[in-house]
Amino acid sequence: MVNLINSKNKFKKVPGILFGLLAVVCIFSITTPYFFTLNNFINILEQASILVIASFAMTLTILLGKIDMSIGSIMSLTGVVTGLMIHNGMPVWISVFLGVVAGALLGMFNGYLISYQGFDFWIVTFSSMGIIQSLALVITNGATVPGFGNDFRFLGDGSLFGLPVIVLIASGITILLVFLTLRTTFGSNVYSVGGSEQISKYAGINTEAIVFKTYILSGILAGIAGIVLASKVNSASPIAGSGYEFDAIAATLIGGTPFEGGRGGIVGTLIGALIIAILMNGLNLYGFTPPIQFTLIGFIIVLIIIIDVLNEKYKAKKWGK
Amino acid sequence: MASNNIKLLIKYARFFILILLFSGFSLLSPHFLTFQNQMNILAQAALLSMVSYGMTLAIVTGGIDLSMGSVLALSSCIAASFLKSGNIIGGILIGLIIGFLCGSINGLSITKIGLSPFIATYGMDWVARGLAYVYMGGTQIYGFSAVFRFLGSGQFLGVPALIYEMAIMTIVLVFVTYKTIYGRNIYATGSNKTATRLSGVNTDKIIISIYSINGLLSAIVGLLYISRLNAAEAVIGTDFTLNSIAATLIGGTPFSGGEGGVAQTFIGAVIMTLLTNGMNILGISSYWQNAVVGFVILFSLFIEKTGKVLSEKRFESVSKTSINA
Amino acid sequence: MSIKNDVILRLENITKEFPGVLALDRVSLEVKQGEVHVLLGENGAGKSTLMKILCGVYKKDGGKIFIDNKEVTINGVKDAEKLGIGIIHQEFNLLPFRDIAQNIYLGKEPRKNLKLVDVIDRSVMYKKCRELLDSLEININEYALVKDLGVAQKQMVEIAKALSSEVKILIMDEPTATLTKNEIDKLFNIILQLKAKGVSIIYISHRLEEIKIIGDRVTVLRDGKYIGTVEVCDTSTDELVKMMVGRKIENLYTRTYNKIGKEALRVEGLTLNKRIRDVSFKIHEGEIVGFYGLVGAGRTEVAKTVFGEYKPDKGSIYVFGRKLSKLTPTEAVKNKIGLLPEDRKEEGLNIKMSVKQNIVQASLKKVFPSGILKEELELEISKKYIKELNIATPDAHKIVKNLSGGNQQKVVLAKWLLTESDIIIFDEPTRGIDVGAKAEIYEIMDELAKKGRAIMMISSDIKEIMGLTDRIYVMYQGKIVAEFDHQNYNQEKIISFAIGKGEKHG
Amino acid sequence: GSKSQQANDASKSEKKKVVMILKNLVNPTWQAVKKGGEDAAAKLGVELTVLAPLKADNNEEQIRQVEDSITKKVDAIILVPADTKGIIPAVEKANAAGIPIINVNTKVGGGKTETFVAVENYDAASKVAEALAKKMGEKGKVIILEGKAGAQSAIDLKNGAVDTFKKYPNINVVASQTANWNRAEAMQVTQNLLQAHPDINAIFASNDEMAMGAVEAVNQAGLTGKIMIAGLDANKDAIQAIKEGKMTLTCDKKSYDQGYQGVEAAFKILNNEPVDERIVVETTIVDENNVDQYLQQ
Ligand SMILES: Nc1ncnc2c1ncn2[C@@H]1O[C@H](COP(=O)(O)OP(=O)(O)OP(=O)(O)O)[C@@H](O)[C@H]1O
Ligand SMILES: Nc1ncnc2c1ncn2[C@@H]1O[C@H](COP(=O)(O)OP(=O)(O)OP(=O)(O)O)[C@@H](O)[C@H]1O
Ligand SMILES: [Mg+2]
Ligand SMILES: [Mg+2]
Repeated sequence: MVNLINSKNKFKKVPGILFGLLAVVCIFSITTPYFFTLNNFINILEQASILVIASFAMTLTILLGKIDMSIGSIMSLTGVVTGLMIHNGMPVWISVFLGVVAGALLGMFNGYLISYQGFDFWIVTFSSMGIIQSLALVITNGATVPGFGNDFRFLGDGSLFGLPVIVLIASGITILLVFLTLRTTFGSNVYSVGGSEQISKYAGINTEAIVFKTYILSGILAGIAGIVLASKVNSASPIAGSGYEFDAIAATLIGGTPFEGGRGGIVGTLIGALIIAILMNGLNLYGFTPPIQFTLIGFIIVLIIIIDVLNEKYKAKKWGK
Repeated sequence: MASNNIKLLIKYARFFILILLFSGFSLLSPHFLTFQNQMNILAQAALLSMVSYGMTLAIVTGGIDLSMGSVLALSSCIAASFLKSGNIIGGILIGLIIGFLCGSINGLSITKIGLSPFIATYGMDWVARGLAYVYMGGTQIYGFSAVFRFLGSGQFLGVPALIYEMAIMTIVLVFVTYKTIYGRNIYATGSNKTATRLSGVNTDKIIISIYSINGLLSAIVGLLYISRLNAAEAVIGTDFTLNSIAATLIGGTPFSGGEGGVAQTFIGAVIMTLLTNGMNILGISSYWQNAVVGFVILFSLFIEKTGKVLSEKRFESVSKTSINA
Repeated sequence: MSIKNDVILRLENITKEFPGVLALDRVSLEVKQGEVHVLLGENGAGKSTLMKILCGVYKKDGGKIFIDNKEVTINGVKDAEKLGIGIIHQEFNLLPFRDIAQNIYLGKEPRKNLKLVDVIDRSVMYKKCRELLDSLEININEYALVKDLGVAQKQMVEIAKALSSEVKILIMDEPTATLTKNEIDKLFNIILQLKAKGVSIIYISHRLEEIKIIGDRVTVLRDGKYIGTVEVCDTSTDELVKMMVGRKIENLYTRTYNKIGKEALRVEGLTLNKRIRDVSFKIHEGEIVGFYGLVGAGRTEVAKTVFGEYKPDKGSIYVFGRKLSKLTPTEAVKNKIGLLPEDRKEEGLNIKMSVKQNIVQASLKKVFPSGILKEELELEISKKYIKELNIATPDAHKIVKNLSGGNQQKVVLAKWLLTESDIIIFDEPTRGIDVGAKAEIYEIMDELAKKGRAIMMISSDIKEIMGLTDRIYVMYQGKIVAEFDHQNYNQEKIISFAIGKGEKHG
Repeated sequence: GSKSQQANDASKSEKKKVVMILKNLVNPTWQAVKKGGEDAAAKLGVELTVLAPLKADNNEEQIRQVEDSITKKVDAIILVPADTKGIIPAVEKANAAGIPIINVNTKVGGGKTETFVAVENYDAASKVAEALAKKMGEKGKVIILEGKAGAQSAIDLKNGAVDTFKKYPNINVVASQTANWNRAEAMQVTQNLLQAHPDINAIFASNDEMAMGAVEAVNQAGLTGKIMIAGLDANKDAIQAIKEGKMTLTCDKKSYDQGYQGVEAAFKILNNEPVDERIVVETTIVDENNVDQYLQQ
């Protein structure tokens, strides 16, 4: 029986998947000589950063009990938009800003149709995924936007205080989002709407506005991810972001935010994204070819989740549910 | 009368879009409305629609199956090596068994372990694809016997074999889902699993069987696919997953489960194929194709919503008069 | 208890229409300051709808609302809150994965004074929450997640939620449906305190005996129409019932005690990881056996374990002397056991599906002879039950979601009647159901017993369980602590066993 | 402990560690490059690891693999970039780490590379288009099947073909659509295009996979022999199809040689032997004249 009288049940908020992360780290540390080094950890963080930001975009919408399938396309489009503007002589910071605005607008498009028109979120974001992808291809005529100057590259490739800027950006966003989701009314409302839209409505929360704003935020985050990606690879391909939506969903689910929404959160997703990045890093260090990597990643993801699910079941059983 | 029309409009919104597209393309291009081209469209829709039926079944039960494309690849690659050695029956059987097994594993990990369908099938997607790569080692198997090739590229009475196969599959699945106990239980499970289980239905069995059927469908489509193309390799079928989700959504089966169905998905698959065909014929840049599909989906949402609003208005005024009377 | 005579709230000619239903037809209502105004009516009479209009959840189609004699417009929940209207909804409105404080202050969290974003002042929130819970004598940790609470605890949290802001008018839509005696007493105390402070309370309940205890005046609705308002002290229960259902209900509890047949169900030593311990009992043909206990005593667990939904750690179940080897709901249904679960919407119904589809769900073989659907048969069978059970629905194709609670319960009942089960388990069959429908359900249960069916009835309503059963098992903390025969029913004794105070016997 | 372990590894194995990063491993071309590389490595005593992005042709993943290889302190990297421009940051990192880069197949657009084992897609496509144009008698209507929209090699191949056809005033490119490198899609697109343009003379496919899709479509339309079909890669089934007269020509990009020469160049560089800045691998057009020679291989 849960002690309902005087448990502060705070420790329960540590996502169980943390153990999955530790397990993966341990295994790779023991079996590959190059894994457990400071350099490699920085390397992993750097590699995870973009996925982390993209996954946050996904997590917010999943917390709402919805989804955003258009994240990858938004990444491609914002990267391309920013890149084209830089090449057309716009100052870098304005281009970056406008790229983020583009992300926000696309998020707004999704959010408007879902919240104010009441359309199904799967269908809307799935459609916009195709539409936005097409836009990116059309405005570049399919070609990659070539390299940039050093000021733009600083975002994705520079370093500050000995740390990659990209890691600092991802960390900053993480802290902001943790604060936003756990300490502000907006964040609380996101969880509530995810828990039940009707209950939230009955509590006087403007659920439409919350959904709308969350999709804008998701668009902004996807936009940032796309821009940072363009900076990191020093070019903007119109298909750069495709496929990220599935990795982002995987990171979110591994991190313990279920599709039903209303629970889980940013920290779990951070861990989920790190697990994915570490897996890819470790398997590269082993030198496995893609066929083997494919098989192993599938197995490991499922294994981690199975352990997590069984652990939950065990806990539930212990408490007599 | 008018209210009936509007109700019909909502119910068949997707169908009207199909007709709209059909008439549009017919007007825009003289090459569209030929017997040959219509046969083309249906034959092209065949494989997509069959995979989409599986996706639809998973979605109706409240799940999703992201592994269909990869299971298709794995089963048909392994089958191909048998087919190549001349053992047609054996090859087909092996392919079906592998598909079925992959699907059953999905179903078991969803029901018995309690994984979310997304994760279970996402994992299977990686694994099956990986195994297909490992098995093929980057090679291709090509050149099958004429008998086997008939399945995917033959013609009978001037109509491609694929169209017959699609017709049979559609009829069987429509019948099973709308007319049998099993079908009823699929919908019940999707609409409320607990209540259905508490009505004495073994919902785990329903879900396992659905994913197993999906595996089987993937394998069938895989076999037809390699028969049609006369070659098998590990990459095949990657687009099927997203396209089948698109066909299901265009058809109007919602992700919430318990609603929609195979017949709607048939319309969805035909709309998708028609779009590509029409755009190819009109020479519209391939860059636009995704956008057009997206806009068509959104457009159908608007039609549906407008229809609903209109019909509710009518409904209300009708009920008002009846209450006052 | 002084009731001031100022009218604080006046509703005039409120009208509300849903597609196909005129839920409220020019309903008027006057509530005085500091009174407990009971709203009475059958299921679907429009009580909840009227209250939802008052608290801003629904928009009215016509009519006016006056507060303190000034006309007000209520366009949303926030408007109602500003006017001092609070509500405890009929259904739980708690988010399972958020903690108590977060639920209580949902949408009105204390904020820190920051310009840029609204930051929740957590320390204030949890402190205020603790104080609120203490003032209501609710002994739960403010950090506990709602999903870990029992039904009664949830209801108390709902009450705290309604009282967390200053209210002048408090609406309680069936607050006692899930409470037991103790908590009901606690609730009534709270109501008295509020009254003393001049708060007006609109109280909805299907438990007529409560009206006498707590109510001042009663307004009755029927079919969305206003019937009348009366003083509680001048009106007998029979008169109220007549106003409600438009006829007199002669005898609420119909029960013809039959000759008891052979043993239908025997349960031996059932144990389920700490929730139920060593439970053994028997039910015979033609017998209605009651299970009484506090909420959380484990009655539902017993029912669901017998039905195969939970896997027991120990114990065996015998149906007509035959031991069940496999315990799953499918097996249970095969062995002709039926279960009306306590949570209709989550466990009893496919609310997205139609009335007819729900009715036939547990006996699909009947409408799918040789596995293929016969639509005429399905329609015919469901029409028969709609008529027999008096289910208020325009037709058999209607989606169950849009039926009222009582009618939904009848659909579940129809489902199990159709299976012709030998053993039927009723878990809280009349929770939230009006007297008229209750009487009908009792009649059906009696009918079933007459036909020799064995019935297990779980109820928290001591009157109904005593009025209807042959025997009662009392449960306390997962164990059967006493057994009574209907000849020696004694309300006090039964309750004292249920709260763990009964002397050791039985 | 990892430092000393590394030292041990180094002293134990004299073998040089070389990593080869390909665009993907799902296409026979890259499998052949891999095979060539492995054979060379076996012969020269080089420890070769072959990596490729899991998402085929994913540029960012390739960058990660370069980064991971730097972490692993390999001695040389053989790189086939998925994106000419997008790979530059990784090349620069390798430069900074002092790891030599041997560029193969697709040109790296910046940074320092030791050598380029060159088979430019653009050039190969031009060569195929040229040969096709000759066979068409320098006149007629052509359809182009492109690779995946937005992918570097798709763009290069398409441009190579388009620019070449432009040189012939009587050759008309009537349609150009993507079929995503994919046989099934190529078949479908070809079927559709044949409806609008039943009078075409030739199809240029950016790889043999798509060419084979076109072969199937043309075959089903009963137009085999009436429409010329050209592809690239010299896959086995394409060669078979040329032999059977279903396909007109393809281009042997000597994938095996690319891999082999890449490793050979790496070996030389690591032993401080000189290598040319550009190692040209001659491509060959395969058509009915030399197909038998290929069939024997
Ligand atoms: N959202 C809705 N959509 C359609 N019909 C509705 C809706 N809410 C209520 N109704 C209908 O309005 C009528 C009044 O319902 P209401 O819930 O107000 O009854 P009630 O008196 O509270 O009944 P109960 O005692 O069962 O709670 C019923 O016929 C019900 O089916
Ligand atoms: N140990 C526990 N941990 C969490 N929740 C509990 C625990 N014990 C009881 N509960 C809660 O109490 C509620 C009632 O329990 P149960 O269903 O066993 O009681 P019951 O005797 O059937 O009462 P009723 O049928 O009147 O609800 C359940 O919803 C459950 O969530
Ligand atoms: Mg009500
Ligand atoms: Mg209970």
